[in-house]
Amino acid sequence: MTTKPQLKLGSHLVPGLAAVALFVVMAVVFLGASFPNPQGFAEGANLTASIGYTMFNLDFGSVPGESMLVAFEIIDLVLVAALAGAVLLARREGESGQMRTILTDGGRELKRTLFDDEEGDH
Amino acid sequence: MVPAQYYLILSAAVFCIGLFGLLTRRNALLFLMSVELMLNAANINLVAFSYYWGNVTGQTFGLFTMALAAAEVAVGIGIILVLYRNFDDVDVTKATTMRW
Amino acid sequence: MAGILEFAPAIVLLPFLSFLIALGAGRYMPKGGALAGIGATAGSFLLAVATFVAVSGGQTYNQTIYTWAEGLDAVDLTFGLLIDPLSAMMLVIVTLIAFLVHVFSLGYMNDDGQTGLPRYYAGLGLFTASMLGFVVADNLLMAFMFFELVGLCSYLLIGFWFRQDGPPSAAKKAFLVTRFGDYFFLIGVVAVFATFGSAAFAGPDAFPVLAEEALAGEHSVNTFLGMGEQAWFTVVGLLVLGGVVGKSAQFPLHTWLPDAMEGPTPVSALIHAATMVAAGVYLVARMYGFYALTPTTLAIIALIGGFTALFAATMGVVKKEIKQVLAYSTISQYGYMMLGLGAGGYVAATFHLMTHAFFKALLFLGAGSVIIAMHHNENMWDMGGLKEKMPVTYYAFLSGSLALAGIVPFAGFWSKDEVLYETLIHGLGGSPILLAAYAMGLLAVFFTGFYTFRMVFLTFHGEPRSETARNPHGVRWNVKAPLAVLGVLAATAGLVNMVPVEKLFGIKGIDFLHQFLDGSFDSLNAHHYAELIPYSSGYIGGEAGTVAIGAAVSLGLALAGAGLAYVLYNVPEPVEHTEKLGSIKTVLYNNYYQDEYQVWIATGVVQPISRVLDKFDQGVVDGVVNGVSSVSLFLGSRMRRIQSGVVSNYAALLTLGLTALLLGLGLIGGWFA
Amino acid sequence: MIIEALIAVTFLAALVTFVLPDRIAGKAAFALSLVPVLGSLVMWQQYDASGNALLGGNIAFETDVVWLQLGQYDLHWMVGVDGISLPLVVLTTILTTLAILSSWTPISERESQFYGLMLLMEANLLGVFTALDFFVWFVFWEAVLVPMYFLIGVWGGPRRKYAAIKFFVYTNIASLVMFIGFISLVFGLGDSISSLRLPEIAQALQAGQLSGFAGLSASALASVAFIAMFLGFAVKVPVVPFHTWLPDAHVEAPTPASVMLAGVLLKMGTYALLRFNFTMLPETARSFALPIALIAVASVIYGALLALAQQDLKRIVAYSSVSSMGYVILGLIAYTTYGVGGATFQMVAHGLISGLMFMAVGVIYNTTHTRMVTDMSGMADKMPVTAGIFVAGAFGYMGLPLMAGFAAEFFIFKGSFESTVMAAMPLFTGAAMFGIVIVAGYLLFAMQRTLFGPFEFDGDYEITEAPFHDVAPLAVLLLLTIVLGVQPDIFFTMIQEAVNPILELGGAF
Repeated sequence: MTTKPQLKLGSHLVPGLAAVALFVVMAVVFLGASFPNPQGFAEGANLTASIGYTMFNLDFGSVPGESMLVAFEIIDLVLVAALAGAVLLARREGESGQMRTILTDGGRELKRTLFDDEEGDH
Repeated sequence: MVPAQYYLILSAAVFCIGLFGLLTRRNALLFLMSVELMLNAANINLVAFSYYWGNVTGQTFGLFTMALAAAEVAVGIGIILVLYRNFDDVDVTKATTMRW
Repeated sequence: MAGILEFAPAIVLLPFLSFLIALGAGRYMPKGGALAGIGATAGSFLLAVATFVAVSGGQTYNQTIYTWAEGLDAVDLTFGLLIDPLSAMMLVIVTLIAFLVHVFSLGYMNDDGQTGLPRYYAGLGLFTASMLGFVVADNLLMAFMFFELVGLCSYLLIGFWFRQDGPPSAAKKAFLVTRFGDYFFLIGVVAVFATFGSAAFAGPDAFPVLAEEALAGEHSVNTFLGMGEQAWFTVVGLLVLGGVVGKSAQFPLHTWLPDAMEGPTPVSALIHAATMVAAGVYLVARMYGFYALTPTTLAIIALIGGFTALFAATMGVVKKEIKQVLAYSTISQYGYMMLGLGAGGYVAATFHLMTHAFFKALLFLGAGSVIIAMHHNENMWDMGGLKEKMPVTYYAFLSGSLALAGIVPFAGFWSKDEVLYETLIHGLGGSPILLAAYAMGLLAVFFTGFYTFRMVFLTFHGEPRSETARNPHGVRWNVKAPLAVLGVLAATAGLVNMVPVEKLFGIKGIDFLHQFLDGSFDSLNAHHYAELIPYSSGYIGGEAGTVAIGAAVSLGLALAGAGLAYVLYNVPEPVEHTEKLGSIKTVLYNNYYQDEYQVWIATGVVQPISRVLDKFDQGVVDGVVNGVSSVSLFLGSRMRRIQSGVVSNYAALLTLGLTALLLGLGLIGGWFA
Repeated sequence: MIIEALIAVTFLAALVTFVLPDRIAGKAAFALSLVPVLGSLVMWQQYDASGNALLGGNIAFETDVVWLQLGQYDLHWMVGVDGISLPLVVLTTILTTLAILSSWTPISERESQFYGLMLLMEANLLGVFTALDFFVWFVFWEAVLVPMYFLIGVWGGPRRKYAAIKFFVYTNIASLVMFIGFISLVFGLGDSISSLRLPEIAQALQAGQLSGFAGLSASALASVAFIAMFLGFAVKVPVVPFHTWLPDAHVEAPTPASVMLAGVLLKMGTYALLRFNFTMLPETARSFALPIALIAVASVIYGALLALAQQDLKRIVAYSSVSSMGYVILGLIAYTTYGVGGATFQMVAHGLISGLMFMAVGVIYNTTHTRMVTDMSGMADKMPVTAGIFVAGAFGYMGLPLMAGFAAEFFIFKGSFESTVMAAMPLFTGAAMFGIVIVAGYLLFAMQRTLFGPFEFDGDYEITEAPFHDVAPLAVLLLLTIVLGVQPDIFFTMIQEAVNPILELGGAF
């Protein structure tokens, strides 16, 4: 019979208390702090356009904002680097990355890589 | 006009929930999820104060953090894959070789 | 002859030259370097005689020849020569005996086929040079330095046969015991420098003269430890006496001399009979002006002397080996000299020093020739009947024994009698200590007579008791010649200073030694000392009466001792008579257990202390150092546990850290108020 | 200029030796080390200084160049030599050359690095003895430890790691304590000094410029600084409670390293004591006369008694170094010409004699491969020349007259006996002098057990007489000891010129 998901309580949750403690402290601080009213945006200001313009250091937008062109380029590099990193990490040793052709060798290659690898992998 | 504190409390709450997940979970994948949560909490703050200062920088920055989160998850999963390959398990408490 | 004193340094340097030659080229020279030694000592002897003649002509010589350390605005430490009757006489004695011993060594060492001769003759050369350096020293520091060098040479020569176990440990013991004495002597030297600013024996700033003036109140000298001048001079005198007692083997520090017989016999003859052991007595004579000022020190010297004389004589009675008997006799005879010095008899003591040097060297060389004959077996109970086979040795040995026992015409009688005479008259002059010392000295005369003739009868008379005694190994001229020379000297040396004859028969002017010793610097001559000494002399039946009684009593006792020995031991088959002594025998055999308690102090007390200290040092002091390091290691190992390797722990620590930081900032920043 | 040249040449020699192939490293290092010896002899021949370098005397070969600014102080490269440091410089160069010569036999692996480190250490030592600016001096002071650590740690005996670490950490902590002491003194002087040059600081202190610092009054600060510096240098000297690193370091160090350690490194401590504690703070030194004298006597007697209980020849000589250094402290606190002058002379004399003894023990170790007194006896039978020099060296150590040991000890005893620092000085001197009896005791005891008696040796090595190049350094050292013993004025006159100004400070006369 299927069992419904239960909440797994127990001592492993103790470190979590640290998070709760952090929350309590932050909450107390924030509640204690007094903020003046937010300036808010002009009525009907076109936010998305302004964001777009700040991306390319153009200041046509109705809402002011700092120019983010450099950040934009850097984030591009970061994404490319992350992609390359992920592929690198995920690749197994020994594969030179050439295309895996349809297995016409009766599965010997796959067996070797799967099972022989098992011993090699540990 | 919602005062800024509530946003702060919301983001703190989201942040601590992510942190709670990080501290109690043993599965590396769930670590990634918790980190995502914490990043989004930061985003909430960004957007809130963007509105607070009437300046669009906060929001653009929010976008950047999302891009960054994506990059981070990509690399995270790669690491977890290697973790799995080396320890046959993604249980974080098993991989204790990186110490004195 | 006037300029001869300029050559005085040569006397010291010639033997040093022979030391270098023997050490360097000894192997290549015939007789292993002996010729260099003989030549050097002969040259020194001739120079010494020339100096003696010049000095008896009234010349004296006190020159600084070398600045050892020149203090910029402090006192200079220098070496210098002081040639006056006392040192001239000692020069002649030392060089003569050194020369004879060198010749004797040809017979004893070379003919016996000994190996390592260059080292032997180098040792002898260095010893003679150091001894002569000590004799001519003009200040206390130079005296101390050569005093120690002489100690080194005795160490090297006692331990000559280092391949066996005996000699090295005997050498070590000799050096250590004398070193213990020298420790006090060194403090004395430093104290003299500190008190008087100079340590010269003679000349304008001689410290005895300064001491004399200080006591007379003419100027003040800085004393130490809050003592008055008289008390401080006594302390300094006693300190220097420590070195004297060590080197001249007087009562507490005498145990090394009998063991020093492990060395070759010529060495014993030269070093442990005539010269080195005399260094202590000579030193007291050299600075007698200082000692004469302090009556307590003189009394102590007399007591030590008297007691040692008796104490050593009793031990000499039961010994089996011929050299042991002579060793204890040496200790006893030096006791007499100390007695003479202590009793104010400066000339008497010097006279006995001279005569003793001759006849004791003779006896040792005689014993050496007997040992050659007996193939190095020294036990008297295996000898006997050597008279017919070794006439020259016998008659020389007899002359020496007669001198030692103090029988009339021989040298020993005159000098020993004068020592006892001086002690008697000064004792009667109102100092009971000297009388006690006199009594001990007198009693010792009896024992001396007894053991001397016991030795002679056992060795030469009666039937030969062992195979080797029946046909002893012959000895050549190089053994007989020195014996003959010394034999004559032992017989005639007494004529130099026949005081009893002069006093009894009124023949004035025959006490040559008194006149000779008066010809020195005004602060160093005999009658100046006579004025200084704190004793007055009392007589029984006038001066002539006391002389007669004293001479008669001492001669009688000596003859009685000799007679007893004659009765007991001059029989064909002498047998040990020691059982009669009963329990005293074991005490005497073990030399009153002096050796045992001194060895016990060294091994039983000092070594365990050092072992305990070592354990303490390793355990506690090192323990503290290692403890400190182990604390840091312990803390390190505890801190390491935080790095458990589990990522969540690190995350938890991170969060707690952040919360704590926030709390802290909040409290300080007043966020919560 | 010659001092910079000397140090530079030695550094270069060290670097060159590092890169040389092992085969020729030994011979080349020996040849190269002759250059500093020549340099120091030239310095000695052209030496024209008078008075104490720190107290305004004119300094020989002085160079004083502003190097860099550090806050209110500008650091000078100031080097120079006076009567106290020149003998030590000459001693350093001669001992290093002989140590290198004596290491041809024992050192058989990684020779080039070994000789490189030895020359590097020599360069640093020369720096220590010639530097007159605290910054430069402290750099050299610390730099000396590094080569010695490697010499002990790499070529040492079985427990070398423990000994090396102990030596390094112990001495380093001491340097830290000393540094604190000195810097508090510098701060105490406030802005009356503009640089860390020792002469400037010494003269400022004499002029009473010392004001309080960190809540301490001037005299309290002086006392605290004195104690801190004394403790710092006491570890190096070593003085009794802080001496436990010395026997371990000596036993585990290879022979040439322990020759340098005993011959020169110990003198750094006493040299620094004289330069810093006893020249800059004479009144404070006088106020501590009693404890220092007590420490000195304790060092002498305690060190000597410990040596009596040792079985290992090297430990015996190591502990007797502790005892001899106790004499130096006694001499320094005496504040008389012969006392302080004798102490400085003892530094040189002890350097020669302890170097000789260690080399002799090393030569015996080379053939027998054991230093335990119980393992061998009758060595004199098989190694007469080495045994002869060993005996001569031992007697030099015991203070046999006409050898340098006696000259130094007699000056110290004479100086401290008549010292006016304390009424009880004669008692302390008398107690310390008992050391000469114990020294004689354990050295003769050791010699009797190893050299004399019938020849027995249970090791399986064939005992032969040491080769010429092992015996030559021994003979040279013995000759030097005798020459210095017969004519101590070779160094003693110049030492007195440098020492007398110190005595006038404390109102000694």
